[in-house]
Amino acid sequence: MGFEKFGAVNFTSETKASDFVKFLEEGKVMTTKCTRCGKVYFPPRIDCCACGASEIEWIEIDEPGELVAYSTVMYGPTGFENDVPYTIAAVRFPKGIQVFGRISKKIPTDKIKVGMKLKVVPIKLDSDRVSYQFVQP
Amino acid sequence: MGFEKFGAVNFTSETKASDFVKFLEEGKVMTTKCTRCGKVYFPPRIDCCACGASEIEWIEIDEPGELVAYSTVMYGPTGFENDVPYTIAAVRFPKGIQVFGRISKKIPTDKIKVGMKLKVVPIKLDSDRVSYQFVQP
Amino acid sequence: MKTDVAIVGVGQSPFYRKCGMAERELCFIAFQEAIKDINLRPEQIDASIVCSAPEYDKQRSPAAVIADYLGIIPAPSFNLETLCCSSSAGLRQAYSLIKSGLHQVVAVIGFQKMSELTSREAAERMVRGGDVQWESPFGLTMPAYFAMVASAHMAQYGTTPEQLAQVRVKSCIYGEINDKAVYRKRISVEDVLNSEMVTSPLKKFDCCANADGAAVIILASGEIARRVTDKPVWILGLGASTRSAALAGRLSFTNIPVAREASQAAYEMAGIGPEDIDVAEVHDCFTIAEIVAYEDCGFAKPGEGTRLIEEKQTYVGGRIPVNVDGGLLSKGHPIGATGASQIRTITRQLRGECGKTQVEGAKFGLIHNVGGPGLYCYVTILGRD
Amino acid sequence: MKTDVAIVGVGQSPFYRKCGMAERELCFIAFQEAIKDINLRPEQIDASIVCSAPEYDKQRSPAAVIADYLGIIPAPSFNLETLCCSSSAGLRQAYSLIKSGLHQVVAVIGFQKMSELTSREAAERMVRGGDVQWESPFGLTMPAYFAMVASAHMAQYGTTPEQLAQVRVKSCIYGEINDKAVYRKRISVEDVLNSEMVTSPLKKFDCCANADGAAVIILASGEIARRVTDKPVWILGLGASTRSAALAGRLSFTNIPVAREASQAAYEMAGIGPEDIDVAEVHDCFTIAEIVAYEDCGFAKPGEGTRLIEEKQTYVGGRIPVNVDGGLLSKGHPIGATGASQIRTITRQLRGECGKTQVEGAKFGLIHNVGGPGLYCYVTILGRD
Ligand SMILES: [Zn+2]
Ligand SMILES: [Zn+2]
Repeated sequence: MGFEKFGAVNFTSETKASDFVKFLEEGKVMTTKCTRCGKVYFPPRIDCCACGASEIEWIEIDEPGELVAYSTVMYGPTGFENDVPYTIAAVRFPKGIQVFGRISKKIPTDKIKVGMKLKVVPIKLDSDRVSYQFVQP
Repeated sequence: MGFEKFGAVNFTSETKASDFVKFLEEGKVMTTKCTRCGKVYFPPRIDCCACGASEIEWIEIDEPGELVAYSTVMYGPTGFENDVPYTIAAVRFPKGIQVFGRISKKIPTDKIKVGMKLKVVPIKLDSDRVSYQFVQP
Repeated sequence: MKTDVAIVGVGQSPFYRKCGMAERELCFIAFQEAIKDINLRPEQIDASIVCSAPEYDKQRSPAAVIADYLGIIPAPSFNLETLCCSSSAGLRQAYSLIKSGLHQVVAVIGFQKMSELTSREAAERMVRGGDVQWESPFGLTMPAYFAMVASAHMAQYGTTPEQLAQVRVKSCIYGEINDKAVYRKRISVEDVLNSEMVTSPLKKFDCCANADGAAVIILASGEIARRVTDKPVWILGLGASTRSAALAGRLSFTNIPVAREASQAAYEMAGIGPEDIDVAEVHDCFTIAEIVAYEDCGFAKPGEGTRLIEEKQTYVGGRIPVNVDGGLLSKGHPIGATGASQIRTITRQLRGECGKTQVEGAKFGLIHNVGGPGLYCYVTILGRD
Repeated sequence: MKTDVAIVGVGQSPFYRKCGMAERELCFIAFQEAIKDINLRPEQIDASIVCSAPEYDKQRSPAAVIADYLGIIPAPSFNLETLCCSSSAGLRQAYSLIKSGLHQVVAVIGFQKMSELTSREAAERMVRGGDVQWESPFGLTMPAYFAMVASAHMAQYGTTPEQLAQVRVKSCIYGEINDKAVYRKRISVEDVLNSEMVTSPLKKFDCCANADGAAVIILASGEIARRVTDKPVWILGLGASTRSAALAGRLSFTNIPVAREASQAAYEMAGIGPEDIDVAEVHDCFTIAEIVAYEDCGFAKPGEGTRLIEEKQTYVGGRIPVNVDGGLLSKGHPIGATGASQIRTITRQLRGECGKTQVEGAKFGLIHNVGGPGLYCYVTILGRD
C-alpha cells in the first residue's frame, strides 16, 4: 500500500518497494542496495536477484547525472491527454543507476540536449500524489 | 454490424454471421449449412473448416431437441447481477446441432430435467435487443 | 528412464487471498525456493516461460518484467496462456525446448494475482474465457459450466450432492496441514450441503476460491540434471488436447473430453497405464471436476468415480491418492500458478519429501490440469529413477 | 540443409484499418491461403500456436476459439505472447515442438484486431507494455520509446530527420504494389518532414499504423515437408533475447540490445553471417527502428545504417534488400500477425514468388522482429535447397 500515490496516473498499488513513495514525500529520491552483495538497483526492489537475499538499504540519488535519451510527447495516451507536451528521458547517474522519468517543463525544449547534466528531485502533483522529475543541477 | 444487438450483454459486434440476428428479429432461429460439403454448424459460421469453402445457406432450427445439461445460476457476473436466477442449458437437436442458451423463466426450476424436450425460439429483450431461449414444445 | 528431460527444482509461494505485493515479488518467492536446493545459478537458466492468464493484472507482457526481476535475462522468454492449465502447457513447451536442443535449462514460472479485481469483476473475466460471441451474452460463469457437467453426471449415473461433498471433506483434511494453502479448516459433508447454492447443483463449498500465488518449475537436460541434483524427476508423458470454447461443440457433458484425450496421449507416451500411477494431482476447481477426473484419467470407469471417494481410495493409504496436498479446493486457484503447484507436489512426492502426506514408495505420478470449462487439458506423467 | 524443420505453407489476410469481421474469421482467410497450395489436410496439423497480444479484444483465451474455427482441434494449442514479435516467438516454439519429436506439423497463427479500440485506448494499452510500476505513470507511449532511440542515435552519429524520411519513402514505393498493405501511396521526403510531430523527433509518417490482420505459417518435419511441397523453406537459425521492460535497465539507446543479441544467436545457429543474407524483413515500426535494425543485424556497422538507405542499398537490386513488401510502415502493424507476415514474405522470396519485388536468386533470408520497446527480439534465418 502507499504506492498508488506514485505518478500522475497509477496502474499498480502494491509493492514491497512502496517506501519509495514515502521517501518522495519526505523530499528524497531513494533507491535500494543489497546489504548482502552490494548490488545497487533502480528501480528500487526489495529482492536481490544477484544473490537471492531480500535485505536492502535505501540510498539517495543525490549526485547529478547525464541525459542519455529523450523525447517530447505531443500526443498523450489515455489519462495524459491534457498533460502534453511533456518530455520523457533516461538519465544515467553514478553507481550504474539509470532513471527513467520526465524533464521539468521549466527547461525549454530547445535547451534539452543529450549529454546535459541533470539531477532528479521529488515533485508534488495534484491531490497528494507524488513523483520525481529531472531538473538542472 | 448488427451483431451488437445479440444478448443481454454483448462483447463483440462484428461477424460475418450477423444475419443470425436479423433472422432472430424476423422470428426465426437459424444456423448455417455449407453448400459445398453439406456440413451443418451451430453456432452459425460463414466459413466451412471441413472443406474450406465460404458459401453457406441458412437453415432453421425448428424441430424439438433434448436437454443435455443445465444449471440455475444464483450469482451473476458483471452485467447480469440483477438477472439471477436464470437457467443455462445445452440442448441437442437433430442434424448434430447442439445449442447453448437459457431456459425460459416460465418453466419452473423443479420441472427442469435432463432428457426433457425443448425447442428454441427467438425473444425480444429490452431496448431492441434480441436473443433466443428454450421453451416447452 | 527413456527420457532425457528432468525436473530439477520446484518452488511455490504461499497462496494468498490477498498477497499485498507486486506480481514480480510473488514470483521471486517461488523462484528462490525452486533454485535453493540445487547446484545452479540463475544465469545458467537459458530460457524461461511465464505462464498466466492476462487481464487479471495491469501489466501487459509480464514475461520481460518477471524474467528481469528474477535475474534470468537476456535468455529468451515469452508468456504462455491456456487459462487454468497455463503452467502445465508451459512444462510441455519447456520439455520441447530442451529435447529439441535449443536450450538446456528452462524455468517455467506460473503466477496470478487475482486480488486486484473484485470477485464479480473476476467472474466477468471468467465468463469471457468461454466464447464471447456465442456464450458470454447469456451470463455464463465458470462454476455454471462445471455445474452443467454435474447435472449431466447426476442424471446419467445417479451421482449425489453428498458424494460431491465428500471430495471437499478430503480436500480439507489435507489442506489443513498444507501451510501454503489458503483454506486450512476441516469441514463436514453437512457443512458443504448447508452452504449457499452458487449455481445448481454446486454450492459454495463445492467451489475453489480465487487466490494470489506463484509456482516455479526448473527443468534441465538429463546430463545437467544428474549434475545439479541427486533426485531428478523425469518427464515421461505429456498429453494435451484442445476443444471448442463453445459448449455447442461439446461431445459429452458427463466427462471432460479434452481430459480423456490428454490422459490417453500421456499414457501412450509414457508407456504405462492408470494402474501404474502411485499418486496424482487432478484439477478439482469444483468437487464434480475431481470425480470426473478420476474417470477421465482412467482411475475409475465412467460413472464409477464416486465409488473411489466413497471408499476413500483417493486418500493417502488408498489405491490411488489424489490431491493429498489439499488440491485447488483448499490451496486456492491462482490461474497461472495452479499447474506448476500441482507439478511441484508430485515432484516432491516422487522425491519422498511430503512428510505426513507422503505416499510410500511412489514411483510414478500424474498431473491432470484443465483450462477453462474444458477448452484445454494437459496431462503430465512423472517418474523417478 | 542441416535442419529438419521446414516451412511448408504461408498465408496472410489483407491488413485492414477496420476489418469488420470477427477475429476467427480473419484467421480463416490467412489459414486458407497457407494450406491451399500444399498437399495437407487441416486434420494433419497436430498442434497449433496462436500468437497475439491480449487486451486488444474481448475474447480471453483465443487459442481454443480460433483452433476450433480453423478445424484443427483436438490437437494441442496455446496462446503465446511477446507483444509485437509474438508470431516469431511462435515459430521458434513450433520448431522445437517438431524437432523434439512431440509433433510433426504445426500451425503458427498470428492475429490482431486492433480496430475495436480507439487510437488513444490503443495507446493506453501500449503504454502498459512497458513497466506498469515504474514507467507507465509517466505517460510513456510506444512511439516515445523509439523516439528516445532516435534522439540518442542523432546525438551520437549525426543521423538526420531526412535520413529517417528516406526509410519511409522506400517503404511506400513497395507498399504501393503490395495488395495486402493498408497504406498504398507513394510519399516524398518532404511529405514526411512536413507531417505532424508525434513525439520528437518522430513525425506522423515516421510511424506505422495500427491494423487488423492475420498471418499463418505451417511448419513440418523434413520428411513430411518433402512430401507436401516442392519448395520447402528450411529453418536455419533462431535467435532470441529478452531484456528488462524498464528503460532504467537499458544498456544502450543507440541500438536495441535484444536485437543485437538475437541476431548473433541466429547467425551462430545457422552458421552464416550477415554478408550471406540475400533479403531481409526488419521490424520498422518506426523509421528509426529500420536504421537501427540494419546495424543490429550486422548489415551496417553501428552508426552507419543511414548510409545504407542513402545509397539505396536496401532497395531491390541493392546489396541487401530490406522490407521490399512495404514493411510495417506500409503494411500496417497488427501486433500478433506482424512476425508471421514478415516470415511469409521471406518464404515467398526464397520460393521465387515475389514478382516485381523478387530478389533474384535469393537463397538466405532473415526476419528481425522486436517486441515492445526492445523487451524481446526474435531473429529467424531461413534458407532454400
Ligand atoms: Zn544481493
Ligand atoms: Zn464445407
